[in-house]
Amino acid sequence: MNTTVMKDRSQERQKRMLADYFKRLAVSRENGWKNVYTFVPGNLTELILSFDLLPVLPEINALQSGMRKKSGAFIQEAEKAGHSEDVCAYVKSDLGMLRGGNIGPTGEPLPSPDLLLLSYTGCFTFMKWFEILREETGAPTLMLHVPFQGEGRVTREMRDYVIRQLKTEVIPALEKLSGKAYDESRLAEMLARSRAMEDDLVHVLESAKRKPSPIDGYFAAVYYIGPIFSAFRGTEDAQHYYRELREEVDARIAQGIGPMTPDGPMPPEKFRLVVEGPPAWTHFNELWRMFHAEGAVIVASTYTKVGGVYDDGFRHDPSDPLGTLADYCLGCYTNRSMQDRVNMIARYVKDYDADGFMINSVKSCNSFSAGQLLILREVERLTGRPGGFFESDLVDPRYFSAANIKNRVESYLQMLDQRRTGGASA
Amino acid sequence: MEAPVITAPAPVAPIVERCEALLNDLTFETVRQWKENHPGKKAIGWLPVWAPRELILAAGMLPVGVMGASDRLEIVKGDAYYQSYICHLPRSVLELGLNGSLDVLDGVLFPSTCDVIRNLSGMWRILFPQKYVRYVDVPQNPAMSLGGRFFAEDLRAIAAELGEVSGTPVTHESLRAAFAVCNANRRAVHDLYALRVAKPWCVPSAELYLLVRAGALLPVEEHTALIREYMQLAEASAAKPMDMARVTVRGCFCEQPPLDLIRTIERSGCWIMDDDWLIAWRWFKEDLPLEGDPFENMARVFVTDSPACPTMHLAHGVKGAALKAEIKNTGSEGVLFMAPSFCDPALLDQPMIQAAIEKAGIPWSALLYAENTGQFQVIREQAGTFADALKLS
Amino acid sequence: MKCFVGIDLGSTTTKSVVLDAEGRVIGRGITNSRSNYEVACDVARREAFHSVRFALCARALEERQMDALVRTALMDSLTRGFRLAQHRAQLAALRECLTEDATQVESFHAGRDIKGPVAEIIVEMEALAEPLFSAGATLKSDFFRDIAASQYAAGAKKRSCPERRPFEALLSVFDKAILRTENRILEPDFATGAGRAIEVALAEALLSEQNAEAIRSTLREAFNVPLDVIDSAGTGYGRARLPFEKRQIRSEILCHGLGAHHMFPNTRTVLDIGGQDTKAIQVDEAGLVRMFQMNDRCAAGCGRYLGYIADEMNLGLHELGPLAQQSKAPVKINSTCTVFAGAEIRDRLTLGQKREDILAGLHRAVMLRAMSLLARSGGIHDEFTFTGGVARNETAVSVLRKLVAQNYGERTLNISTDSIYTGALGAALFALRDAPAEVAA
Amino acid sequence: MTRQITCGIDVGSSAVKCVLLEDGEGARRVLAKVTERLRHRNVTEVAAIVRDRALAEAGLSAEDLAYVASTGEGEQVHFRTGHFFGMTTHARGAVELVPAARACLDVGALHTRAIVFDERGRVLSHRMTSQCASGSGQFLENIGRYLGVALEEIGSLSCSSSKPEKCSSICAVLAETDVINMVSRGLAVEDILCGIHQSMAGRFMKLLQSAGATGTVAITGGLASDTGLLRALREEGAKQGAKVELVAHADAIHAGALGAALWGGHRLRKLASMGVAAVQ
Ligand SMILES: Nc1ncnc2c1ncn2[C@@H]1O[C@H](COP(=O)(O)OP(=O)(O)O)[C@@H](O)[C@H]1O
Ligand SMILES: Nc1ncnc2c1ncn2[C@@H]1O[C@H](COP(=O)(O)OP(=O)(O)O)[C@@H](O)[C@H]1O
Ligand code: SF4
Ligand code: SF4
Ligand code: SF4
Repeated sequence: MNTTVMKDRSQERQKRMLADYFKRLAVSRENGWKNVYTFVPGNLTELILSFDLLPVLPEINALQSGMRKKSGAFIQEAEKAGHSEDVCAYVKSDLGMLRGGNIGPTGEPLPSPDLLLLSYTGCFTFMKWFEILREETGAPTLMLHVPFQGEGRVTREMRDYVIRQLKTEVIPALEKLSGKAYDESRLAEMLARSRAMEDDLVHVLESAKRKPSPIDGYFAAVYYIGPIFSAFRGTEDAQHYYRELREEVDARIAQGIGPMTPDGPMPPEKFRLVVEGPPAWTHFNELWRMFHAEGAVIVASTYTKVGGVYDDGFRHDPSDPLGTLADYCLGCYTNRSMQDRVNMIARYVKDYDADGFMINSVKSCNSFSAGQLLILREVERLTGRPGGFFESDLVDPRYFSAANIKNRVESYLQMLDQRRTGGASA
Repeated sequence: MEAPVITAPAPVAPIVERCEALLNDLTFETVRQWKENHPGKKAIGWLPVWAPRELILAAGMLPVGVMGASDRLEIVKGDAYYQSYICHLPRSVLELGLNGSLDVLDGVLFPSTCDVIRNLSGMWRILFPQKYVRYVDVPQNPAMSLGGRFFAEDLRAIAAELGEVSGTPVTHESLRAAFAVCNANRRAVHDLYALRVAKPWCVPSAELYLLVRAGALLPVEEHTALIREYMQLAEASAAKPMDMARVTVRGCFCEQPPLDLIRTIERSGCWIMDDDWLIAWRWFKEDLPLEGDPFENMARVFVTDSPACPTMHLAHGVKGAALKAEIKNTGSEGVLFMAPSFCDPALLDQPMIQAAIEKAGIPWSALLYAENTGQFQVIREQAGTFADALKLS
Repeated sequence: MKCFVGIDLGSTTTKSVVLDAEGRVIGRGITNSRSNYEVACDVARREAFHSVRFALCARALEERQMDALVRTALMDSLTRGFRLAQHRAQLAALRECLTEDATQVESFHAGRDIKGPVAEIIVEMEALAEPLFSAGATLKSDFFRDIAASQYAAGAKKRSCPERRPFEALLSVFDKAILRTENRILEPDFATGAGRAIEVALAEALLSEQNAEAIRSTLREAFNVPLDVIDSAGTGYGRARLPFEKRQIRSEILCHGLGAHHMFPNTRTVLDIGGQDTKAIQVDEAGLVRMFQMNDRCAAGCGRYLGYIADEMNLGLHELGPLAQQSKAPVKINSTCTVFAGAEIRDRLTLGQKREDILAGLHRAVMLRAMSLLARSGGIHDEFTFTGGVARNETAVSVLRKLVAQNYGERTLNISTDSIYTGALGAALFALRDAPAEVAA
Repeated sequence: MTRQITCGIDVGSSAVKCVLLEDGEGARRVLAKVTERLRHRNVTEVAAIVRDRALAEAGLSAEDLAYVASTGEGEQVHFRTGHFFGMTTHARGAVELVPAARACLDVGALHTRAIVFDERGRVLSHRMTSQCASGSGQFLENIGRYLGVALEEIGSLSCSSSKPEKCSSICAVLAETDVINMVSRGLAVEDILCGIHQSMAGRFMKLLQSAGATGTVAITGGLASDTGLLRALREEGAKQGAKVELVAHADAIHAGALGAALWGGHRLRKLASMGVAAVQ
């Protein structure tokens, strides 16, 4: 842990972007800036920004609280207020933070919501979450119902439904809140920038197809997706960030070096894995270490697609702003059918030539977790590569049992090792 | 204080026994027999909370409620697909599917109830590729021009698909006829609950539960007739009024409480005046209109007349107000929240509703269960204490 | 003689297996796990070496072409004699600790009489030692801890009276003392113990003077064969704390897979139920793991569950299975939460349910969970091997057999009396296979 | 009415408690209180033992009892007159022992309950720990046995700890293994115990607060005499800024039995006023 970690330019930029953003939020009340709370999957960041409104993403705050080891206390606070131990800890962490004065992850105050834009995409808990925030703060909720791809595809009716909601409810509400008229050309301009950064992001994520991989497609990639999945998609800052990131990764490829970890450069690549499921934020580095210490690099992950699946070709399309936003919302990872999720993981295992895949099943998230054991079986069947399974939670530290997880990860990697070398020495 | 054991009044006993046998029909033998007696006809299952069984009926098929397997089924294969922190319902439903009991169904509708059932629909497609599977997304945007319109279109699409499955296309006429049948059924269930409120000692909770639950397997008209028959007998029963605490139960709209749990609560001194188990049989208060475009009608009634169920996103304050109104209507003294473990919709809603009724000075208590809970001491203790407190105050 | 040692430091028991250079199992040892891992590991290993020496004795006698009946009887009394000596040494240590702790507890409970009854109980326990190891006697448990605990508790119950000699206080003396006794390395020197055992055995065998002398020297010789440990490997829950290098530490999954393959080469599916872990493992024709699943964080339905039950019913682990076998109408039990097990049993007993029926239901519940895990790991393929401590329980085995037939049809089910050693065997095989060339040479 | 003697028997999952109460006209008086731990013994038998011991202590015979009120798992008390639910009796007992209390925390062998009540001991609201049995008396007892520490010593040992070791496992079974692991890492017994107390205290304070307890809170049940838990609870309360004052009465373990005896008396008077005699 004491190794000095060299900070890349992109990393510095992301830090600054985040610091600026939280600072802006902290002083938004004084300046009369209005905000819109919304969720990562199906977020309408460009649309919100085009009205000069500030997007706030409670999921990001919760995960930050987790990484900063504050979520445990927040969750306790929410449970004291009557919330069950059984339910999603993101909600409880956020509620606990709110009850403790809504001091954000950086220690600066967050403004209470002016509008709760309930982009109901791929998770039922979203509805409850904003109902709870509505109860606590009195802010109105605005429902954007994104139908689930139950049949594995997006129908005309689904798309029209979302567009109609954007036109007749979301845009008027944002106009009213901001006092500004909807400006489609401005939105299109931002969407064009989104498109550019999406290209760069896909380039970066797909660099992991190389051997050795220059990046970690899960632990490191969750940093890479930060700007584009949150309040920055469509901004110039974010566009620069992705350009820089792309250059840095290209440079790493040119030098033939592997991923950087919090403990320094990664040991030589020994295992290539795909991971399904969100990380355990409270023990993020500890979990990462269980992998990188054994030479296991994650070449692809589904979690890095929660805020948008771009590697199957989707890009925001400036020529059809509302249509493209609808497609974006409908196409998020959690809004996809079980079969789609299976296919995606199987495709990753093959395309990235992974030795296997592991599922981190988080207790909080029914949207992700219910059915993962079938995914495990199906992906194994489709790829012939073995899957591994362990359990933790996103932000509830009580559910991270290090010894237990380590045992499973180690056993899994030893199994891969044995399968590779076993034939020879047995 | 312990309450005396409630014994079933004799005249209804055969009906109750029949219903209990239906509850325990875990191989769906009832459906198999129905199909034998109706050659060429098909059966379509549906999961909680609510699904448009009218459409199934209109396509000339038998709607079958798949409400889980209570505490009677040993779960082996179902557990293989679920982590310990997921509720119990999908395990037993999968077990029924994987052990062949549900083979008798020609398709299943998975309504948009929660992420677990939603994902189960995808699992079903993978595990049973030959069967018709449909995810029924219900409108969360209640504006008729938005959610309503989307829903009407989707209902039309589902009707067309069901028509294909059965070979009998759904027409406006057949759908209206189905509306009429289901309207009568809903009215019977509403009346049964009204009788329960008026004379709780004549309609023990467990019997009421069994009677409504019988609707999962019986043809709708037969179910309606059964309820009517029971009510006649029960009203005439000689059961004596008893002084017990009157409570409203909330939280069991999806995974069902075991029958013994319902009995335990009554035995520990609570009359259950209202509940939300099997809520689908009382989903609408008003009748579905028999004139006009039936799809539009169904969508409209859905967005305007659905109960304040935790699976729905509703306007600010609606859920608390609705519960307070129910409490008043049924003469309840308190609320017993009874949610399945790990049920996100029920458990996340609970604190908000609790706050609302607390503000109104209505006492409440809360407990957790699973459909296979076999141990009731703790529940008895909690329900009993609650009953004591209500009676002593 | 060259030896390779595998140690499986489990959450309940610590096992050790010794292999010779040809990969044959020549010794096994087991003890209960305890807070001092080094001691547990040490005891298990010593036990394994004792069994090696007894095996060597048996082999030597065999070579002498001794009458089989006489030989068996001789070996039997030899082992019993040795066990008795061991037991007595442990009792002596326990006596010391008990006496000290009784004094302390008595001073804590002013005015109570603790030392008196404790002293009486020790005497009683010492008197019970001999019959425990007499010919034909069966032990309630393999572990001194369990035997001593149940004898002590019986003695304490007899002597307790609420005012003067509270039952609780008497028991707490034992709880303290056994802990200290157990974590002490107690090795009465093997030669003395064995030497005495040889004399007793020879006397019991009624051999002629000259015959006896010959056998005596054969046995002594066998006992003195030098045993060189070439390499060791460790596995099990506590493996990270074993005094081994990283290369010598193996995951339980691999060890159980390899161990099961070694015992039953056609094994394709392995189920291991240990103290707080259940594992379902799929292996290929070379014993390599293809896939595995472990129970989730909840320890419900694992071996410890049965341990708690045995405790609650005041039975030995050995007795659970046979009692459950007598059931005609098993009750249905849904919850396998270990912690609530006791309360549930009491509840059911008061409802008038029979002990054997409850036990049968509990066993079924445990095996149902295992079946789910097996299904999760990809089902049961032929042949199917059941390992771990719970495989010693015949009811668990017969329930499993039924469930397998119900769900998968005909499958060969392999169970060995040594299945609790599977993990340790796998580890020993790794030690044999992977010993660096320079050590093995 | 002359002397009215009622008997309360609290059948817990680890111990049976009995209180004899003289509760006629004039002052109430506890005549005897007895606890007997079950430790593998038959409940019905132990219930009879505690009653007989209590009777002997008070110099009475079974015929002198006007009402035998059971609570807890009282079905097993065959000689009961009536039964009251556990929280009903704990609340009543708590307010009797600590008149200022409007809430109590009942920490028993398997469950912990936070109960809020009025000045007459009638339950207003309550919370219980979930089905998972971690952090209960039984757990502490098992750990104690592993560590070779008697129940009575746990409290003082824990209080002597200066650097408690956190114990995070939720499951009591896994926690036990964690504890063994800690010992093998050479951690001191008092630090382990204190860590366990702290994690229990965190859960319990949460329970109390979500039940809405404020002001004086009585600790009842077996663990009330555990000074280590008490210290941890107070520290946790201070840390969380909870407005509660925790009081552990010396007779706290008998709160349930006492409450049962009191409710029994109440019921007896009510029956008498209705002209009915309590039948056994
Ligand atoms: N002789 C026996 N008869 C029945 N069950 C036994 C016996 N010995 C051990 N067991 C069971 O095996 C379990 C321990 O299994 P083991 O494989 O040693 O676990 P671990 O490796 O976790 O220590 C015990 O909890 C007990 O249930
Ligand atoms: N002196 C003590 N110090 C610490 N714990 C104690 C003490 N006496 C009893 N206990 C604990 O109290 C528990 C029993 O409490 P009790 O309220 O009688 O529970 P229950 O009613 O469930 O049997 C036991 O599990 C034991 O651990
Ligand atoms: S359930 Fe999952 S997707 Fe939904 S809010 Fe919680 S963590 Fe996010
Ligand atoms: S019980 Fe709750 S969580 Fe489970 S399927 Fe039903 S609604 Fe979903
Ligand atoms: S206490 Fe019981 S239910 Fe909870 S995790 Fe442990 S074994 Fe499982």
